[in-house]
Amino acid sequence: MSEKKIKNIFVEGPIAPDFISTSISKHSTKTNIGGHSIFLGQVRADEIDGKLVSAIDYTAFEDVALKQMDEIREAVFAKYPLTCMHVYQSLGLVKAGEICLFVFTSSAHRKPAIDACEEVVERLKAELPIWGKEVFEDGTHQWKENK
Amino acid sequence: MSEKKIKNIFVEGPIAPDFISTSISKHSTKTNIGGHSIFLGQVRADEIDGKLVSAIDYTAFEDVALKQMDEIREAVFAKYPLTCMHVYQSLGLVKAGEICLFVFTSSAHRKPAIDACEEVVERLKAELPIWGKEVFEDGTHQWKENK
Amino acid sequence: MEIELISFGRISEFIPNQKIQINGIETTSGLQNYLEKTFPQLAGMKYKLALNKNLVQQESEIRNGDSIAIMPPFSGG
Amino acid sequence: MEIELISFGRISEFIPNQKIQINGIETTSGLQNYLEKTFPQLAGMKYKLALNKNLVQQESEIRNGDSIAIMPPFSGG
Repeated sequence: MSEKKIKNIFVEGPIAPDFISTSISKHSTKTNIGGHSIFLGQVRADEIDGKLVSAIDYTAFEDVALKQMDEIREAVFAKYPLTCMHVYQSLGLVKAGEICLFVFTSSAHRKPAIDACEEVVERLKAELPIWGKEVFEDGTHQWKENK
Repeated sequence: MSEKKIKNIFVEGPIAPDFISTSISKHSTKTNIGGHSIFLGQVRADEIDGKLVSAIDYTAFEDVALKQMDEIREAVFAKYPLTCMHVYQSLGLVKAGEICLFVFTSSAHRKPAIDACEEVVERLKAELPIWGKEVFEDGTHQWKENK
Repeated sequence: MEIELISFGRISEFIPNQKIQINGIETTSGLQNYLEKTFPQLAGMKYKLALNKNLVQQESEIRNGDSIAIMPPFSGG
Repeated sequence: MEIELISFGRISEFIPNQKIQINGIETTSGLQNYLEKTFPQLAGMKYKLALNKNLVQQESEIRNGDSIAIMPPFSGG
Protein backbone atom coordinates (compact mmCIF):
# COMPACT_ATOMS: atom_id res chain seq x y z
CA MET A 1 0.00 0.00 0.00
CA SER A 2 1.40 3.35 -0.96
CA GLU A 3 1.52 6.23 1.45
CA LYS A 4 -1.05 8.75 0.35
CA LYS A 5 -1.97 12.06 1.79
CA ILE A 6 -5.73 12.45 1.96
CA LYS A 7 -6.85 15.99 1.12
CA ASN A 8 -9.02 17.80 3.62
CA ILE A 9 -12.25 19.31 2.30
CA PHE A 10 -13.68 20.71 5.52
CA VAL A 11 -13.66 24.34 6.51
CA GLU A 12 -15.06 25.75 9.74
CA GLY A 13 -18.09 27.97 9.12
CA PRO A 14 -19.17 29.58 5.84
CA ILE A 15 -17.05 29.74 2.67
CA ALA A 16 -16.22 33.37 1.98
CA PRO A 17 -16.59 34.79 -1.56
CA ASP A 18 -13.01 36.08 -1.21
CA PHE A 19 -11.81 32.54 -0.68
CA ILE A 20 -13.49 31.63 -3.96
CA SER A 21 -11.89 34.47 -5.91
CA THR A 22 -8.48 33.66 -4.46
CA SER A 23 -8.97 30.07 -5.54
CA ILE A 24 -9.87 31.21 -9.06
CA SER A 25 -6.86 33.57 -9.19
CA LYS A 26 -4.46 30.76 -8.40
CA HIS A 27 -5.38 29.12 -11.71
CA SER A 28 -4.17 31.98 -13.89
CA THR A 29 -0.72 30.39 -14.12
CA LYS A 30 -2.24 27.16 -15.44
CA THR A 31 -2.53 28.31 -19.02
CA ASN A 32 -3.60 24.90 -20.29
CA ILE A 33 -7.01 25.47 -18.66
CA GLY A 34 -9.82 26.63 -20.94
CA GLY A 35 -12.84 26.24 -18.68
CA HIS A 36 -13.73 26.23 -15.01
CA SER A 37 -16.98 24.91 -13.61
CA ILE A 38 -18.02 25.94 -10.11
CA PHE A 39 -20.92 24.82 -7.96
CA LEU A 40 -21.79 26.71 -4.80
CA GLY A 41 -24.29 25.53 -2.23
CA GLN A 42 -26.01 28.34 -0.36
CA VAL A 43 -28.10 27.94 2.80
CA ARG A 44 -31.78 28.66 2.10
CA ALA A 45 -34.07 30.36 4.59
CA ASP A 46 -36.78 27.76 4.00
CA GLU A 47 -40.09 28.25 5.74
CA ILE A 48 -41.20 25.08 7.50
CA ASP A 49 -44.45 25.08 9.49
CA GLY A 50 -44.33 28.85 9.70
CA LYS A 51 -40.76 29.00 10.97
CA LEU A 52 -37.76 30.27 8.99
CA VAL A 53 -34.46 28.38 8.79
CA SER A 54 -31.84 30.81 10.06
CA ALA A 55 -28.77 28.56 9.67
CA ILE A 56 -27.59 25.03 9.03
CA ASP A 57 -25.24 23.40 11.52
CA TYR A 58 -23.07 20.82 9.72
CA THR A 59 -21.38 17.82 11.28
CA ALA A 60 -19.52 15.00 9.56
CA PHE A 61 -17.89 11.68 10.25
CA GLU A 62 -14.75 13.34 8.99
CA ASP A 63 -12.34 10.43 8.51
CA VAL A 64 -14.91 8.41 6.59
CA ALA A 65 -16.03 11.43 4.57
CA LEU A 66 -12.48 12.23 3.51
CA LYS A 67 -11.85 8.63 2.52
CA GLN A 68 -15.06 8.61 0.46
CA MET A 69 -14.13 11.94 -1.12
CA ASP A 70 -10.74 10.55 -2.02
CA GLU A 71 -12.39 7.67 -3.87
CA ILE A 72 -14.70 10.06 -5.69
CA ARG A 73 -11.73 12.26 -6.63
CA GLU A 74 -9.81 9.31 -8.06
CA ALA A 75 -12.83 8.03 -9.99
CA VAL A 76 -13.61 11.46 -11.42
CA PHE A 77 -9.98 12.10 -12.44
CA ALA A 78 -9.94 8.67 -14.11
CA LYS A 79 -13.17 9.45 -15.98
CA TYR A 80 -12.56 13.04 -17.11
CA PRO A 81 -9.43 14.81 -18.44
CA LEU A 82 -9.34 17.37 -15.65
CA THR A 83 -6.55 19.80 -14.87
CA CYS A 84 -7.67 20.18 -11.27
CA MET A 85 -10.47 19.72 -8.77
CA HIS A 86 -11.08 21.47 -5.46
CA VAL A 87 -13.84 20.71 -2.97
CA TYR A 88 -14.73 22.58 0.22
CA GLN A 89 -17.58 21.75 2.58
CA SER A 90 -18.48 23.77 5.66
CA LEU A 91 -18.70 22.32 9.14
CA GLY A 92 -20.45 24.08 12.01
CA LEU A 93 -22.86 26.93 11.61
CA VAL A 94 -23.59 28.49 8.21
CA LYS A 95 -26.25 31.19 8.16
CA ALA A 96 -28.97 31.55 5.52
CA GLY A 97 -27.48 33.28 2.47
CA GLU A 98 -23.96 32.03 3.18
CA ILE A 99 -22.03 29.49 1.11
CA CYS A 100 -21.65 25.95 2.54
CA LEU A 101 -20.25 24.03 -0.44
CA PHE A 102 -17.70 24.96 -3.11
CA VAL A 103 -16.87 22.49 -5.89
CA PHE A 104 -14.40 23.70 -8.52
CA THR A 105 -13.24 21.72 -11.57
CA SER A 106 -11.04 22.83 -14.47
CA SER A 107 -10.10 21.37 -17.83
CA ALA A 108 -8.69 22.34 -21.22
CA HIS A 109 -12.15 22.26 -22.79
CA ARG A 110 -15.44 23.08 -21.11
CA LYS A 111 -17.32 19.79 -21.23
CA PRO A 112 -15.19 17.68 -18.85
CA ALA A 113 -15.09 20.47 -16.26
CA ILE A 114 -18.88 20.92 -16.41
CA ASP A 115 -19.68 17.19 -16.28
CA ALA A 116 -17.15 16.45 -13.54
CA CYS A 117 -18.39 19.30 -11.37
CA GLU A 118 -21.96 18.05 -11.49
CA GLU A 119 -20.88 14.47 -10.81
CA VAL A 120 -18.80 15.49 -7.80
CA VAL A 121 -21.72 17.46 -6.33
CA GLU A 122 -24.13 14.55 -6.80
CA ARG A 123 -21.74 11.97 -5.38
CA LEU A 124 -20.69 14.18 -2.47
CA LYS A 125 -24.31 14.66 -1.42
CA ALA A 126 -25.10 10.95 -1.75
CA GLU A 127 -21.93 9.34 -0.42
CA LEU A 128 -20.31 11.56 2.19
CA PRO A 129 -21.36 11.11 5.83
CA ILE A 130 -22.26 14.74 6.49
CA TRP A 131 -25.39 15.98 8.23
CA GLY A 132 -27.08 19.35 8.20
CA LYS A 133 -29.21 20.45 11.13
CA GLU A 134 -31.60 23.19 10.07
CA VAL A 135 -31.77 25.66 12.92
CA PHE A 136 -34.87 27.87 13.14
CA GLU A 137 -35.03 31.44 14.37
CA ASP A 138 -36.58 30.30 17.67
CA GLY A 139 -33.71 27.91 18.38
CA THR A 140 -35.58 24.71 17.51
CA HIS A 141 -34.25 22.52 14.72
CA GLN A 142 -34.93 19.74 12.24
CA TRP A 143 -32.55 17.50 10.36
CA LYS A 144 -32.06 18.33 6.70
CA GLU A 145 -32.81 15.72 4.07
CA ASN A 146 -31.14 15.75 0.67
CA LYS A 147 -33.31 15.35 -2.40
CA MET B 1 -44.37 46.22 -28.39
CA SER B 2 -43.25 46.83 -24.85
CA GLU B 3 -40.25 48.96 -23.99
CA LYS B 4 -37.54 46.67 -22.80
CA LYS B 5 -34.08 47.44 -21.58
CA ILE B 6 -31.55 45.02 -23.04
CA LYS B 7 -28.89 44.02 -20.54
CA ASN B 8 -25.28 44.53 -21.48
CA ILE B 9 -22.98 41.52 -21.17
CA PHE B 10 -19.75 43.01 -22.50
CA VAL B 11 -16.85 44.09 -20.35
CA GLU B 12 -13.62 45.63 -21.63
CA GLY B 13 -10.64 43.33 -21.05
CA PRO B 14 -10.41 40.37 -18.67
CA ILE B 15 -12.96 39.54 -15.96
CA ALA B 16 -11.27 39.95 -12.56
CA PRO B 17 -11.71 37.25 -9.88
CA ASP B 18 -12.73 40.07 -7.51
CA PHE B 19 -15.59 40.92 -9.81
CA ILE B 20 -16.73 37.30 -9.54
CA SER B 21 -16.60 37.26 -5.73
CA THR B 22 -18.46 40.56 -5.54
CA SER B 23 -21.11 39.10 -7.81
CA ILE B 24 -21.40 36.03 -5.55
CA SER B 25 -21.59 38.21 -2.41
CA LYS B 26 -24.53 40.14 -3.80
CA HIS B 27 -26.62 36.96 -3.67
CA SER B 28 -26.35 36.48 0.09
CA THR B 29 -29.52 38.51 0.59
CA LYS B 30 -31.44 36.20 -1.76
CA THR B 31 -32.10 33.51 0.81
CA ASN B 32 -34.38 31.52 -1.50
CA ILE B 33 -31.28 30.45 -3.46
CA GLY B 34 -29.88 27.00 -2.69
CA GLY B 35 -27.40 26.54 -5.52
CA HIS B 36 -25.23 28.61 -7.83
CA SER B 37 -23.62 27.29 -10.98
CA ILE B 38 -20.75 29.22 -12.52
CA PHE B 39 -18.86 28.71 -15.75
CA LEU B 40 -15.64 30.59 -16.40
CA GLY B 41 -13.85 30.63 -19.72
CA GLN B 42 -10.09 31.10 -19.41
CA VAL B 43 -7.73 31.92 -22.29
CA ARG B 44 -5.44 28.98 -23.06
CA ALA B 45 -1.82 29.42 -24.15
CA ASP B 46 -2.30 26.88 -26.96
CA GLU B 47 0.73 25.96 -29.01
CA ILE B 48 0.01 26.16 -32.73
CA ASP B 49 2.78 25.40 -35.23
CA GLY B 50 5.38 26.00 -32.54
CA LYS B 51 3.98 29.38 -31.48
CA LEU B 52 2.22 30.11 -28.19
CA VAL B 53 -1.06 32.01 -27.96
CA SER B 54 -0.36 34.95 -25.68
CA ALA B 55 -3.83 36.53 -25.72
CA ILE B 56 -7.20 36.53 -27.43
CA ASP B 57 -8.54 39.77 -28.85
CA TYR B 58 -12.36 39.68 -28.79
CA THR B 59 -14.67 41.66 -31.04
CA ALA B 60 -18.44 41.42 -31.36
CA PHE B 61 -21.33 42.70 -33.40
CA GLU B 62 -22.58 44.12 -30.13
CA ASP B 63 -26.17 45.10 -30.90
CA VAL B 64 -26.93 41.78 -32.52
CA ALA B 65 -25.13 39.82 -29.78
CA LEU B 66 -27.12 41.55 -27.05
CA LYS B 67 -30.37 40.92 -28.88
CA GLN B 68 -29.47 37.24 -29.27
CA MET B 69 -28.45 37.03 -25.61
CA ASP B 70 -31.76 38.55 -24.62
CA GLU B 71 -33.60 35.82 -26.51
CA ILE B 72 -31.46 33.16 -24.85
CA ARG B 73 -32.10 34.71 -21.44
CA GLU B 74 -35.85 34.68 -21.98
CA ALA B 75 -35.86 31.10 -23.25
CA VAL B 76 -33.72 29.85 -20.37
CA PHE B 77 -35.84 31.64 -17.75
CA ALA B 78 -38.94 30.11 -19.35
CA LYS B 79 -37.40 26.64 -19.27
CA TYR B 80 -35.82 26.59 -15.80
CA PRO B 81 -37.03 27.92 -12.42
CA LEU B 82 -34.08 30.28 -11.97
CA THR B 83 -33.70 32.96 -9.35
CA CYS B 84 -31.17 34.86 -11.43
CA MET B 85 -28.74 34.73 -14.33
CA HIS B 86 -25.69 36.88 -15.06
CA VAL B 87 -23.49 36.74 -18.15
CA TYR B 88 -20.28 38.64 -18.84
CA GLN B 89 -18.13 38.33 -21.97
CA SER B 90 -14.85 40.14 -22.48
CA LEU B 91 -14.13 42.38 -25.45
CA GLY B 92 -10.63 43.44 -26.44
CA LEU B 93 -7.46 41.80 -25.26
CA VAL B 94 -7.53 39.00 -22.67
CA LYS B 95 -4.18 37.41 -21.89
CA ALA B 96 -3.55 33.66 -21.48
CA GLY B 97 -4.61 32.63 -17.97
CA GLU B 98 -7.17 35.43 -17.67
CA ILE B 99 -10.96 34.99 -17.57
CA CYS B 100 -12.92 35.94 -20.71
CA LEU B 101 -16.40 34.55 -19.93
CA PHE B 102 -18.44 34.42 -16.72
CA VAL B 103 -21.86 32.74 -16.69
CA PHE B 104 -23.65 32.61 -13.34
CA THR B 105 -27.05 31.01 -12.67
CA SER B 106 -28.86 30.49 -9.37
CA SER B 107 -31.92 28.55 -8.27
CA ALA B 108 -33.59 27.14 -5.15
CA HIS B 109 -32.34 23.63 -5.95
CA ARG B 110 -29.14 22.72 -7.71
CA LYS B 111 -30.33 21.02 -10.90
CA PRO B 112 -31.94 23.98 -12.69
CA ALA B 113 -28.92 26.21 -11.97
CA ILE B 114 -26.50 23.56 -13.28
CA ASP B 115 -28.51 22.75 -16.42
CA ALA B 116 -29.25 26.39 -17.23
CA CYS B 117 -25.60 27.40 -16.85
CA GLU B 118 -24.45 24.77 -19.31
CA GLU B 119 -27.21 25.64 -21.77
CA VAL B 120 -26.35 29.35 -21.66
CA VAL B 121 -22.66 28.62 -22.30
CA GLU B 122 -23.46 26.37 -25.26
CA ARG B 123 -25.95 28.77 -26.79
CA LEU B 124 -23.74 31.81 -26.22
CA LYS B 125 -20.85 30.15 -28.04
CA ALA B 126 -23.07 29.02 -30.93
CA GLU B 127 -25.39 31.97 -31.37
CA LEU B 128 -23.65 35.20 -30.38
CA PRO B 129 -21.71 37.07 -33.07
CA ILE B 130 -18.42 37.30 -31.19
CA TRP B 131 -15.00 36.55 -32.61
CA GLY B 132 -11.75 35.70 -30.89
CA LYS B 133 -8.43 36.51 -32.57
CA GLU B 134 -5.65 34.37 -31.10
CA VAL B 135 -2.59 36.57 -30.87
CA PHE B 136 0.79 34.84 -30.78
CA GLU B 137 3.86 35.97 -28.90
CA ASP B 138 5.48 37.20 -32.15
CA GLY B 139 2.51 39.44 -32.95
CA THR B 140 1.03 37.21 -35.66
CA HIS B 141 -2.50 35.87 -35.20
CA GLN B 142 -5.10 33.35 -36.25
CA TRP B 143 -8.87 33.39 -35.81
CA LYS B 144 -10.21 31.14 -33.10
CA GLU B 145 -12.75 28.46 -33.97
CA ASN B 146 -15.22 27.12 -31.43
CA LYS B 147 -15.63 23.37 -31.13
CA MET C 1 -17.05 -8.22 24.43
CA GLU C 2 -17.02 -4.44 24.41
CA ILE C 3 -17.68 -2.26 21.39
CA GLU C 4 -17.88 1.45 20.91
CA LEU C 5 -21.02 3.11 19.48
CA ILE C 6 -20.75 6.43 17.67
CA SER C 7 -23.85 8.10 16.31
CA PHE C 8 -24.55 11.02 14.02
CA GLY C 9 -27.29 13.40 12.94
CA ARG C 10 -30.76 12.76 14.34
CA ILE C 11 -29.63 9.38 15.69
CA SER C 12 -27.20 11.13 18.02
CA GLU C 13 -30.24 12.63 19.75
CA PHE C 14 -31.36 9.26 21.14
CA ILE C 15 -28.22 7.12 20.98
CA PRO C 16 -25.37 8.92 22.72
CA ASN C 17 -21.81 7.83 22.03
CA GLN C 18 -21.03 5.02 24.45
CA LYS C 19 -19.22 1.77 25.05
CA ILE C 20 -21.51 -1.25 25.33
CA GLN C 21 -21.05 -4.83 26.39
CA ILE C 22 -22.53 -7.30 23.97
CA ASN C 23 -22.52 -11.06 24.20
CA GLY C 24 -23.41 -13.61 21.59
CA ILE C 25 -23.40 -11.06 18.77
CA GLU C 26 -20.83 -11.78 16.10
CA THR C 27 -21.93 -9.92 12.99
CA THR C 28 -23.18 -6.54 11.86
CA SER C 29 -26.68 -7.88 11.16
CA GLY C 30 -26.80 -9.40 14.64
CA LEU C 31 -25.79 -6.04 16.04
CA GLN C 32 -28.45 -4.32 13.97
CA ASN C 33 -31.15 -6.51 15.56
CA TYR C 34 -29.74 -5.75 18.99
CA LEU C 35 -29.64 -2.00 18.36
CA GLU C 36 -33.19 -1.87 17.04
CA LYS C 37 -34.45 -3.69 20.14
CA THR C 38 -32.42 -1.54 22.51
CA PHE C 39 -33.25 1.74 20.75
CA PRO C 40 -36.76 1.26 19.30
CA GLN C 41 -36.68 4.65 17.53
CA LEU C 42 -33.99 3.23 15.25
CA ALA C 43 -36.25 0.46 13.96
CA GLY C 44 -38.34 2.70 11.72
CA MET C 45 -35.42 4.68 10.35
CA LYS C 46 -33.08 4.43 7.40
CA TYR C 47 -29.50 4.21 8.56
CA LYS C 48 -26.10 2.82 7.63
CA LEU C 49 -23.35 1.37 9.79
CA ALA C 50 -19.62 1.92 9.60
CA LEU C 51 -17.33 -0.64 11.18
CA ASN C 52 -13.98 0.79 12.25
CA LYS C 53 -14.49 3.74 9.91
CA ASN C 54 -15.42 1.60 6.90
CA LEU C 55 -18.93 1.76 5.51
CA VAL C 56 -20.59 -1.61 6.00
CA GLN C 57 -21.62 -2.78 2.55
CA GLN C 58 -22.14 -6.45 3.45
CA GLU C 59 -22.47 -8.64 6.53
CA SER C 60 -19.24 -8.27 8.52
CA GLU C 61 -17.80 -9.90 11.60
CA ILE C 62 -17.60 -7.84 14.80
CA ARG C 63 -14.69 -8.22 17.21
CA ASN C 64 -13.95 -7.00 20.70
CA GLY C 65 -12.87 -3.35 20.69
CA ASP C 66 -14.49 -2.52 17.35
CA SER C 67 -16.10 0.84 16.80
CA ILE C 68 -19.52 1.00 15.14
CA ALA C 69 -20.93 4.20 13.72
CA ILE C 70 -24.69 4.53 13.24
CA MET C 71 -25.48 7.03 10.51
CA PRO C 72 -28.83 8.40 9.27
CA PRO C 73 -29.17 9.42 5.57
CA PHE C 74 -26.50 11.91 4.57
CA SER C 75 -27.42 15.53 4.00
CA GLY C 76 -24.20 17.34 3.20
CA GLY C 77 -23.67 19.93 0.48
CA MET D 1 -28.94 51.64 -54.86
CA GLU D 2 -26.42 52.04 -52.09
CA ILE D 3 -25.93 49.58 -49.23
CA GLU D 4 -23.48 49.46 -46.37
CA LEU D 5 -21.19 46.46 -45.84
CA ILE D 6 -19.90 45.65 -42.36
CA SER D 7 -17.58 42.70 -41.85
CA PHE D 8 -16.22 40.84 -38.83
CA GLY D 9 -13.50 38.43 -37.77
CA ARG D 10 -11.31 37.03 -40.52
CA ILE D 11 -13.65 38.44 -43.18
CA SER D 12 -12.80 41.96 -42.04
CA GLU D 13 -9.24 41.29 -43.20
CA PHE D 14 -10.27 41.22 -46.88
CA ILE D 15 -13.61 43.04 -46.93
CA PRO D 16 -13.25 46.42 -45.26
CA ASN D 17 -16.38 48.22 -44.11
CA GLN D 18 -17.64 50.24 -47.03
CA LYS D 19 -20.63 51.58 -48.90
CA ILE D 20 -21.23 49.95 -52.26
CA GLN D 21 -23.45 50.69 -55.23
CA ILE D 22 -25.37 47.67 -56.44
CA ASN D 23 -27.81 47.46 -59.28
CA GLY D 24 -30.21 44.72 -60.18
CA ILE D 25 -29.78 42.95 -56.85
CA GLU D 26 -32.94 42.68 -54.83
CA THR D 27 -32.46 39.86 -52.35
CA THR D 28 -29.93 38.52 -49.87
CA SER D 29 -29.12 35.51 -52.03
CA GLY D 30 -28.53 37.80 -55.00
CA LEU D 31 -26.20 39.83 -52.83
CA GLN D 32 -24.42 36.67 -51.72
CA ASN D 33 -23.63 35.80 -55.35
CA TYR D 34 -22.39 39.31 -55.96
CA LEU D 35 -20.18 39.28 -52.84
CA GLU D 36 -18.63 35.92 -53.65
CA LYS D 37 -17.74 37.14 -57.14
CA THR D 38 -16.38 40.46 -55.93
CA PHE D 39 -14.45 38.92 -52.99
CA PRO D 40 -13.41 35.43 -54.18
CA GLN D 41 -11.96 34.54 -50.75
CA LEU D 42 -15.50 34.58 -49.40
CA ALA D 43 -16.67 31.82 -51.75
CA GLY D 44 -14.95 28.98 -49.90
CA MET D 45 -15.92 30.17 -46.44
CA LYS D 46 -18.77 29.61 -44.03
CA TYR D 47 -20.46 32.87 -43.18
CA LYS D 48 -23.78 34.37 -42.18
CA LEU D 49 -25.39 37.66 -43.11
CA ALA D 50 -27.25 40.12 -40.94
CA LEU D 51 -29.61 42.59 -42.59
CA ASN D 52 -30.08 45.79 -40.59
CA LYS D 53 -28.85 44.01 -37.46
CA ASN D 54 -31.11 40.98 -37.87
CA LEU D 55 -29.61 37.60 -38.61
CA VAL D 56 -30.72 36.50 -42.06
CA GLN D 57 -32.50 33.18 -41.59
CA GLN D 58 -34.25 33.13 -44.96
CA GLU D 59 -34.18 34.93 -48.29
CA SER D 60 -34.88 38.61 -47.60
CA GLU D 61 -35.43 41.66 -49.75
CA ILE D 62 -32.71 44.33 -49.84
CA ARG D 63 -33.57 48.01 -50.05
CA ASN D 64 -31.59 51.18 -50.64
CA GLY D 65 -29.74 52.26 -47.50
CA ASP D 66 -29.75 48.79 -45.89
CA SER D 67 -26.78 47.63 -43.89
CA ILE D 68 -25.44 44.13 -44.45
CA ALA D 69 -23.08 42.44 -41.99
CA ILE D 70 -20.91 39.57 -43.20
CA MET D 71 -19.97 37.27 -40.31
CA PRO D 72 -17.68 34.24 -40.19
CA PRO D 73 -18.46 31.42 -37.69
CA PHE D 74 -18.76 32.75 -34.15
CA SER D 75 -16.02 32.07 -31.63
CA GLY D 76 -17.00 33.84 -28.44
CA GLY D 77 -16.75 32.48 -24.94
